[in-house]
Amino acid sequence: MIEDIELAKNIIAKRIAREFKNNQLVNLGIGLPTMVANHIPQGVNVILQSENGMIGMGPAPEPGKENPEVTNAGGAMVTILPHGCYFDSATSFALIRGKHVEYTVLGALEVDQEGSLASWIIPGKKVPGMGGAMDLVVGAKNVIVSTLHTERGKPKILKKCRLPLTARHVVNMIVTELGVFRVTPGGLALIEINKDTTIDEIRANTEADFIVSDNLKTMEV
Amino acid sequence: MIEDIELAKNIIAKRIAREFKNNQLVNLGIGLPTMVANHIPQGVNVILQSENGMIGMGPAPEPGKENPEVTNAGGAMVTILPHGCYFDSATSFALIRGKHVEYTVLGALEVDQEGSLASWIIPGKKVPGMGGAMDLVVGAKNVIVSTLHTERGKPKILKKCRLPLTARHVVNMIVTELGVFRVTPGGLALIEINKDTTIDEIRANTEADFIVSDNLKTMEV
Amino acid sequence: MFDKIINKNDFTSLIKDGMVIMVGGFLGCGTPETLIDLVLASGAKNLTLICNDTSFVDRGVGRLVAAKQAAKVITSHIGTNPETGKQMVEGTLNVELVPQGTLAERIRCAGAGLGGVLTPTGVGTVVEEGKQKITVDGHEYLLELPLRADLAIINGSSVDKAGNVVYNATTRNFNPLMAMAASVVVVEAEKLVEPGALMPELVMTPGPLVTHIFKSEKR
Amino acid sequence: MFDKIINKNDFTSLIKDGMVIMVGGFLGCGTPETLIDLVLASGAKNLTLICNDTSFVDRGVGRLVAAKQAAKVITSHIGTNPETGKQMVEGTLNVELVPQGTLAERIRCAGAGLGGVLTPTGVGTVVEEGKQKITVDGHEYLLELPLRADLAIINGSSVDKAGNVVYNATTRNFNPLMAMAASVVVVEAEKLVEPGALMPELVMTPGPLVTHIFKSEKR
Repeated sequence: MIEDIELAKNIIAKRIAREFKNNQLVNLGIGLPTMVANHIPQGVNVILQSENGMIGMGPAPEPGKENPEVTNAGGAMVTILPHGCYFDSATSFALIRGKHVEYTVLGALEVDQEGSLASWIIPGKKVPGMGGAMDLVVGAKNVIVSTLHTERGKPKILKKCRLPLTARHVVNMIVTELGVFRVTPGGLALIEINKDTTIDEIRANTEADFIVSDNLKTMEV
Repeated sequence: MIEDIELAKNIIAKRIAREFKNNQLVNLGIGLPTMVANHIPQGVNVILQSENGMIGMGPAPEPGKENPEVTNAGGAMVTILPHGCYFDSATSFALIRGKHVEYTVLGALEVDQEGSLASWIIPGKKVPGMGGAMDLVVGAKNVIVSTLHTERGKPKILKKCRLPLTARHVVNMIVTELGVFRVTPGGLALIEINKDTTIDEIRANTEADFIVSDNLKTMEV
Repeated sequence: MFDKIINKNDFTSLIKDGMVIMVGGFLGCGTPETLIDLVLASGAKNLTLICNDTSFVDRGVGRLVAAKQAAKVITSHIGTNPETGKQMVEGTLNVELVPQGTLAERIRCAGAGLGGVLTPTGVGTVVEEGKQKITVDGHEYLLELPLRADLAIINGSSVDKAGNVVYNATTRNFNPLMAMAASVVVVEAEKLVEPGALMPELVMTPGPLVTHIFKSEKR
Repeated sequence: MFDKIINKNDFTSLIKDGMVIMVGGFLGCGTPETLIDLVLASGAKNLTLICNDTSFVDRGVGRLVAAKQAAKVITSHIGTNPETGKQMVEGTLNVELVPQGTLAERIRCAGAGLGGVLTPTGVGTVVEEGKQKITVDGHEYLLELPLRADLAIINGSSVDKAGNVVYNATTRNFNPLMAMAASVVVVEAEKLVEPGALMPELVMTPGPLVTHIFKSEKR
């Protein structure tokens, strides 16, 4: 296992960043997914969408250059790049729902071998609300769940989600610090593995059934 | 009868123009309804909507100042007034269907005592299409039909439209050169009469049943 | 000529107990803070608030929740305002959670005179409860219905006296949608200009949609 | 970096017999005339055209009708182009007339990933034939379905190399809607500029929607 959580998160973010191609429109969720932006390879021009109303989102502003009218979906002040533009919430979700966003990357409370995920409510305990997540996972062309492999020792990749769903059968890929899974019509397939773990360790920490790809690769991070 | 068609049209346009109040958003159809704009009383600021994508439409440009990027729904070059703005067709019809337009004024092939109208097709003869008319009459708060009282001697205000409808039960007011009718839940009521005609002459030239308002007024034009 | 500018008293007289109010903004960005000050000062109770999120306890629409002036909130996210969750658990606040894109479309439907819209969002989740499901071309959709309000309070970066509104950057969010979906629309103008001063292509909310203009007192 | 600019041959190679093409414009205003020249020159047949109107025989999309390249037109108005009516009467052209607001919403639905929309427009008329009627709150609506295309050709007043499009005045009309509803989107750029040269609030079509940019040869 990888005990250092910050290291684990960086492994995940780095791996996901390698997935994008030039000029793709990508939406990164709050938290771990936001870190993906820091690892996009040089020469790959990824266009970031922020569902509150912009594409071409740039990094945080330099001190003294903050503009409270330019914020991201987490409410933080950001910048806009030369190729960016602004729009209202209806247009923003038309882009999202209408399959114009190539990738959405988001976290999950639970994700399962059928590609369903739960990310917005723990009944009786925590109810942040779904925000834009339900639209994003239904609308984006590719849905990547970024998650630590376990939480307090418990697996996050389940046979079937137990919490209320964000959406069913929508996840294409799950990236953890231990490996990369693809959701296929036949079930979950482990396609990449971190060099610092083993298939047995992954099995021991995964509730879901999965096959190991014939073409299993080492996770490049 | 008023034999001079130009005079008749001017009577109609003048009367309709008196209907508007300050700051109302109004859509004028092509042809006779467009003439209404020339008769709006001084001091009344009517905001004209053109369904191809503008409000605050002004008059035709002065010679030499034409801009082919500023056109009206008839394809003619126009101008924009200082309070105007532009929008796309979805927004334009959101304004129209969403009851944000106070009055729509349009012509008709037939109009009837139930407030239905036909204006977009003569099967087998002429099929221009409905354009924006179906949305306008369903969406505007008030629908005024502007029409010559007869065409080639035949009444245009019928008991029931025979041509395919533009919409049913939507017309609020019918203005001809002979008088003004209101469509009420009880049927058609003649509320104003041109000083140069008589109720008998109107009855002779109207197929529809109508009552004469107790409060019948002379049409001010 | 347009006569749309109102003062504090005029605005306060519009606020009634139990009314449905849409409030523009996204986590406080593009929110009419001065108008919210006045709703707070009015002490109006049992409000239904329609808003993207409930912002923060000390900012934007979240302040109305914190002041316990709302009986109901229709929104997509409450995670940044602990008061919303607390009152929900205590049973004093009814929270209807709506996916953000669905919230936008439901408000748009009301403004655009549409009877509803079919969305794939929420199918197979608790969001579908009580809703009609319609299958088109083999795909299941939820029929989502229009959402309208008695009053919309929105924020405009630049507003002309005819009511045309320009929104800077990401302050746009729900403001132009809400400006179409309420019986009375009040815009808080950060900058108030004469008609003709705004580029007509930049205007996102046409003047006739705006009932009243209030000059912002934001710092 | 964005690599979206194409030449005449590139564009011509996109055109196939029988394809569904959306064409922006309103009675010729805001129409990509050079791209239409190229569709004419390609000689492609049996096209389905989706357009607000069929313009005039010698202008805009109307030229494709006059050249008999269309098998079907989905549009709201054909009155300004006698060729459309003539071919319809002769039975060589299938004309589907759609109310203008419904046409806009159907295209928007396709672009926005919506399964359909309920509109009051057309209830009680021939437009309702073959359509599902749904009653909401005691009001009848027609369920109108999405309309998408293989290719959209649109006209941009100013376009940056990232594909962001600004439309001047009334050239906007159906262009931004169509830019969301087709598999391939080609914009005819009247003015081509570098990224950063357009005000980001003025952009109506975000760059990623545009597959290719063609520099206009309009006079």
